[in-house]
Amino acid sequence: MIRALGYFIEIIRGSLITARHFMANMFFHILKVLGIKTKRKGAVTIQYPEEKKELASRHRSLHRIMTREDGQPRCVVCMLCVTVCPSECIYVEAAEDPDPEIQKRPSQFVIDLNRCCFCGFCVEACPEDAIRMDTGKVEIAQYDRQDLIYDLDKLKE
Amino acid sequence: MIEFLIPLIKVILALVWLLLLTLYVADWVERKESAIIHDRIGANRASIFGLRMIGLFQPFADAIKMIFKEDFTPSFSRKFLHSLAPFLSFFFVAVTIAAIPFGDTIRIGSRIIKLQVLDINVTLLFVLAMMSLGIYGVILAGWASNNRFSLLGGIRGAAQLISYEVAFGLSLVGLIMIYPSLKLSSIVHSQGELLFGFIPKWGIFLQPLGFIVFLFAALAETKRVPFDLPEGESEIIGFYTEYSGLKWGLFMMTDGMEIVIVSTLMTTLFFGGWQVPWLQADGFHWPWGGEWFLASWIVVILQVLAFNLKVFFFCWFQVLLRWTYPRFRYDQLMDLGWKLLIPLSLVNIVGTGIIMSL
Amino acid sequence: MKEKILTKNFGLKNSFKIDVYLEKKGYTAVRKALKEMTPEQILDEVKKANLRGRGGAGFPAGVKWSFVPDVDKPKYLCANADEGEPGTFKDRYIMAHDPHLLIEGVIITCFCVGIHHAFIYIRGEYEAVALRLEQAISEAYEKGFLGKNILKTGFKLDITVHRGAGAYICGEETGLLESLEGKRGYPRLKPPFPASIGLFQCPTVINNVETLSNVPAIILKGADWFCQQGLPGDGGTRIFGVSGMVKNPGIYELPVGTSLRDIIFKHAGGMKEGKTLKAVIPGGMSAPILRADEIDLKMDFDSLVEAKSMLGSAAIIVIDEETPILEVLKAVAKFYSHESCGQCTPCRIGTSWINKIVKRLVQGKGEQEDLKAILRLANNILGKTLCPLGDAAAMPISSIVEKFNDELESSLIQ
Amino acid sequence: MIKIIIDDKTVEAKEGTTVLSAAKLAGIQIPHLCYHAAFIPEGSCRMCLVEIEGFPKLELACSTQVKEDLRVWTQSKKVTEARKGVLEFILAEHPLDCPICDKAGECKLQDYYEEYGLFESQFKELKEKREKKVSIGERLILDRERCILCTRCVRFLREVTKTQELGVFNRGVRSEISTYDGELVDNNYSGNLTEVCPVGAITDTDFRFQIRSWFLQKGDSICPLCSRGCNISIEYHPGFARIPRKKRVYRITSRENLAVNDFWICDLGRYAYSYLDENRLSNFLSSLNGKNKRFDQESALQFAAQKIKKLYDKKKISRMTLILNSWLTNEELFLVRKIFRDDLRMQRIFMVDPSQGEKDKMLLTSERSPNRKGAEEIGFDFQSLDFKGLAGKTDVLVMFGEYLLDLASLEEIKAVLEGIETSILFSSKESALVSLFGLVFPTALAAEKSGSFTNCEGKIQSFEPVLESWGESRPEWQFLLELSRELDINSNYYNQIESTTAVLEKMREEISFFQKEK
Repeated sequence: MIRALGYFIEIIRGSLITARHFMANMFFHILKVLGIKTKRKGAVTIQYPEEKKELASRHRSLHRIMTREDGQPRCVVCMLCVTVCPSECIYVEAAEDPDPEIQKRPSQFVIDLNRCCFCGFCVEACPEDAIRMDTGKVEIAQYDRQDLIYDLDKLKE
Repeated sequence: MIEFLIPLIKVILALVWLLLLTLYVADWVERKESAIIHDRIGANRASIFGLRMIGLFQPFADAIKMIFKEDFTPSFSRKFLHSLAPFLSFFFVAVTIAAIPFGDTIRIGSRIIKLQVLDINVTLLFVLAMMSLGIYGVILAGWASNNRFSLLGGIRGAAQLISYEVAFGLSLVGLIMIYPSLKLSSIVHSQGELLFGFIPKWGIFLQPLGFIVFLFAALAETKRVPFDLPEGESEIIGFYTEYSGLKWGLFMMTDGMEIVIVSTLMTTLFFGGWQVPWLQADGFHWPWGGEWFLASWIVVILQVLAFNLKVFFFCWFQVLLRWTYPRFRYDQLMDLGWKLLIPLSLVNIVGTGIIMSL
Repeated sequence: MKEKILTKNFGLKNSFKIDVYLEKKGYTAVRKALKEMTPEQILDEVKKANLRGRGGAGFPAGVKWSFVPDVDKPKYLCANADEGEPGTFKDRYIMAHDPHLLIEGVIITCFCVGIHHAFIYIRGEYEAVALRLEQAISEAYEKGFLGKNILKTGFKLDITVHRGAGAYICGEETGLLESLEGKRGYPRLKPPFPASIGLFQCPTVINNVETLSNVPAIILKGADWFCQQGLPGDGGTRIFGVSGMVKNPGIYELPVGTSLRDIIFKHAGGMKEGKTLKAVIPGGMSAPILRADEIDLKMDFDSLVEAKSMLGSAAIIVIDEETPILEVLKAVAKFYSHESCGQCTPCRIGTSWINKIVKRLVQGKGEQEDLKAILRLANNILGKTLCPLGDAAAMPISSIVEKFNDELESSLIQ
Repeated sequence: MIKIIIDDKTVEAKEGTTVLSAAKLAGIQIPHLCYHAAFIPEGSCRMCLVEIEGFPKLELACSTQVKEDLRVWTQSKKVTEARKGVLEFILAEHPLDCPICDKAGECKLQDYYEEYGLFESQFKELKEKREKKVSIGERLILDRERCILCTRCVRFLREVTKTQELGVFNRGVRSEISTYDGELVDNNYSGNLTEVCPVGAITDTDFRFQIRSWFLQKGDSICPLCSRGCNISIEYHPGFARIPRKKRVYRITSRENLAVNDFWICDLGRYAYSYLDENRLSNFLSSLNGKNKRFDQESALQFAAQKIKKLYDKKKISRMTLILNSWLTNEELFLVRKIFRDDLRMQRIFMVDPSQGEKDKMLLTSERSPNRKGAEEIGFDFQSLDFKGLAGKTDVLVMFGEYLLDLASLEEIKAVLEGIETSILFSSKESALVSLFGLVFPTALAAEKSGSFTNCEGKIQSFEPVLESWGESRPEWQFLLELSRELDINSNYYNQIESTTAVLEKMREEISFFQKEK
């Protein structure tokens, strides 16, 4: 019984904590609505579409294909990304490059973002630094699955 | 004709009030309050023509979404009972609003209209009875889903509700002894009197222990955290797992509605219902002397406002509790009900009897 | 000074003419061998004479001949006159001044082994010498020393002079065979050794011009006499070709075992005016280099092996103090990189790699690791190549880098 | 037998074998690049150097012959150091372009480097620049930078095909493989050069850049394109979960079998792999309810059996004609014999094979079908088919294969078939015949079924399916067995048979030719 009473006190203390948070935050919200600027804010969250958090430099965002100086993709179609990809979402097809120093270039380079798990293995596997995941684009949702299949032109942008 | 229309209008108004409040409490208050407790902002995106109104449209968005969601009935479930269950629980909670007095009376022309849909002699018993019947919805939902986890959830729910029903009822006995009536309107009227000439004769002051027992029991009746063992959506599987769309929405509405009903009951029984301290039919009569006369329609509005304010406060309070406490373990739940609340309520009855007989 | 064996007719007028040669008792050895001796006797005599191959490896000639199996196939003799080793010019002198000595040796060898067709594979650049040799052979045909019935003994022998196309590797015996067959001059795998499967898949004896030229003297004067000319186990004399910064460069026929210091300072007249000795390459470019303080040694196969060098073709290249050792290294590296045939990996790539490093050293862009790299690469080539060219490249290079490390280090980037 | 000790392991080898092959028999792999079992060892790569007791230097395993009590060490420090050194040399002039090299994954140089290589390059010089795309044949491309001058290609053309189109030019580090002025490698075995090359220097345009070798799966099969029966590996891509591949088979490579094809296959067999994927018939077709409608297997079998049975019951089996071809396996031909000749007592059985092609001096024979010899041994004595004469004599025509087109023109076939009540075709290809026949069964190719072929020398070679069957197609032997069940003749016999091995057992019991090999 006495123990239960002890619990009871703790229970009240608990709800006082939440109530305090509510009251304090509510106070700052009201101040904001009234147009009074305060140092502290009612919420610590970031209001996503309007405010955006800066991505860490190592963040893995949408892929891009790097190009050489002449605008051709750096990719030499070694297919190491295809090999290492755990979700089997990359499809590459080779074509002969007129430059004998390069030999191969991709005639098709397709990433199926429906399947991609953004593990970044392809970036690590690439010997030519041709694929990177540093575009900072994270809003890639589409209404149509087809729109998530990125080909070379889309990836080069 | 008009005798028929007035109750109809009262029913409609009461229902609209209940539904709107439920919608807002169950959705908007719940979301916003939890967000503010969490140092967040909460749902604020639903908009009409770009007008956001701090998320006030969110309940409607949710409701519309709920209506258009796929209504999935599992195969091998008992289709009829499966559909019946949410309606049962919804109905028995919704119907209790009929017994709640929103205010005293208003006079329109020569007609005196009570601000209460159903003013019978045993409104309190009616409320208790209807709330007890809500169990059927839970059990039926669990059983008709043909899912053993749902069934277990339903059984847990039934056991919990029945256990707390006892404490719930017993906690009110002291109150009935003090305000010797089962009529809610007269209980409220009695609370308009003053104790020692200045304290409003509210239930909370006369029955503090009864109130505490009632509070816990009522919270348990609403099946919400920390008493949400029937559902336990975050971990354990509960009685409406197999529900979706509008039917699931009805269960959610029932939950929300129970908050409102419990709040109205608390207000009515322990916090003077529509009574405003020191406000009488002709105006304020301050205990330190002096009077402030008001027109009767202003008094009625004040009373209705006071009632709403109290109800809203208790809704807020319940949501606060829900976002504060973790869930009970089932044995703790049962211990609390049977070993603490029921003995306490009995003590309360005996104590009340002793004090009254003095 | 003992009797000269090889160079005795040098200096005579028209010494290359058969008449002069006959006048000096030429072809008596052939007469003796063909008419009085059996092939076995000749073989014994040559074996006893301890005639070691003069081409560089020093393999006893008699033993080599005895390896030729008695099979039902034509046998061939190849006289290796592809004298490509830088610093070596002894065979040219023999063929230019006394071609009949070689022809006589060839005839006796062929008679001993039972060969009816001999080839003289002569270096492509020796055009005039080749013409003179061909002329001498046609003279020998005229006089009946060659042809179908030599000295009416019924022995039949033809000699063909084959001019190479200038590849150093064709001086390697199997490379020479391939070249002679009309193929790329790629050395062959050994075993099988040419003695059993050689030219056109037939048993073949391959001897250096100088080796063969020693044979008539052995037959004529006997193995014991020949042995006395040199050292025990390494008989006869050798022609030392001295080049570089000496007063009298040229060839000197001296007994095997003459001291290197004597050759340079006594016979070749010492260093040129105002020059001091820095280093000596004692046996053609493929021999490891000797420092000036290491020249007190006998010039024979075994002594030089002891001194971690080799006698090779006994071509002595004398280098003076004013010649930067880097230039020597550059010449060696460039030569072997240029002359590697490209067949086996270590030699093909190793020599060119070393050459690339040395080029960098010459440009003054060398680093400390480069010297270590040269040693490491040379060591990787050594003993792992198909033919001796790899070793021939690796040994002098690593000896230069080891022995003149200080001087080379001073040319590095500090 | 000679006993030698390799790495403390006693190995018995025949006289004349080399240390390398003796070690291979004992399961000890000695790395080698220029050595190939088919050629005289050249010893130029120096990878196979081993330590032999009594020899001061390291000796070549590929050319040293075994001698009694030879002690060989293949893993001593001296040996591995030498391998490292040699690999360092090779890699010094070899481009490190494994990621774009078609040989990567099956490159011996790559494998050895993984095992023995020095992983820190000390090569600070510039690599020699050479041409990277030299066409040395109709399909062959030479990358001179990748070439390690093992001269296997040169020796292949010198010793095997004896055409000698390639040679080594220049010397030293400037050595390079080339064809003689203006000529190209032009023989029917040029494709073997890509296999012979231990690195990615010689590639063929057919496989070049198509796929990386590690995606491919290999399956053993027999080449059905001529009666030699060369052993081949079919290399195919099983496909990714979502991305459909354009083709299944990427290349066909040869498989060592010294009794049949040594190490080689001809270019016809190598480059004709697309027949496995192109123009394939995938459905049962019937003209019963309209023009070439899809049909199901069960109805097709029932329909065929019913028509044959009707003739048989009416004792009019002589009005049925059967046309076979020798692309059928021994087992299938045997089943045909059992069902149609022994049980149904049919006489009118003919053979229509693809028309003969050119043969060459090595492997390719003039017959363009794999099993003519087997058909003869099974006991068919084939009459020549007077196809135009079939009209009027035949009510039911059952035909296997699509080679009728070599025999008669389409109009003629059409005219004859119109006069025949029921015409049934078993075909794997979508040929012009398909629309003329009343009922068409899609059948499997040799790479998709199990069975055996008897090659022109009378050697029986069994094989297992490599690829999954195409569409609804199935092997003929399964159709034949099910047809026998539908016909309900001699069912005791056929019920014992479940697989091709069971058929082979039966064949061994009944035909002496098949007994000799076990």
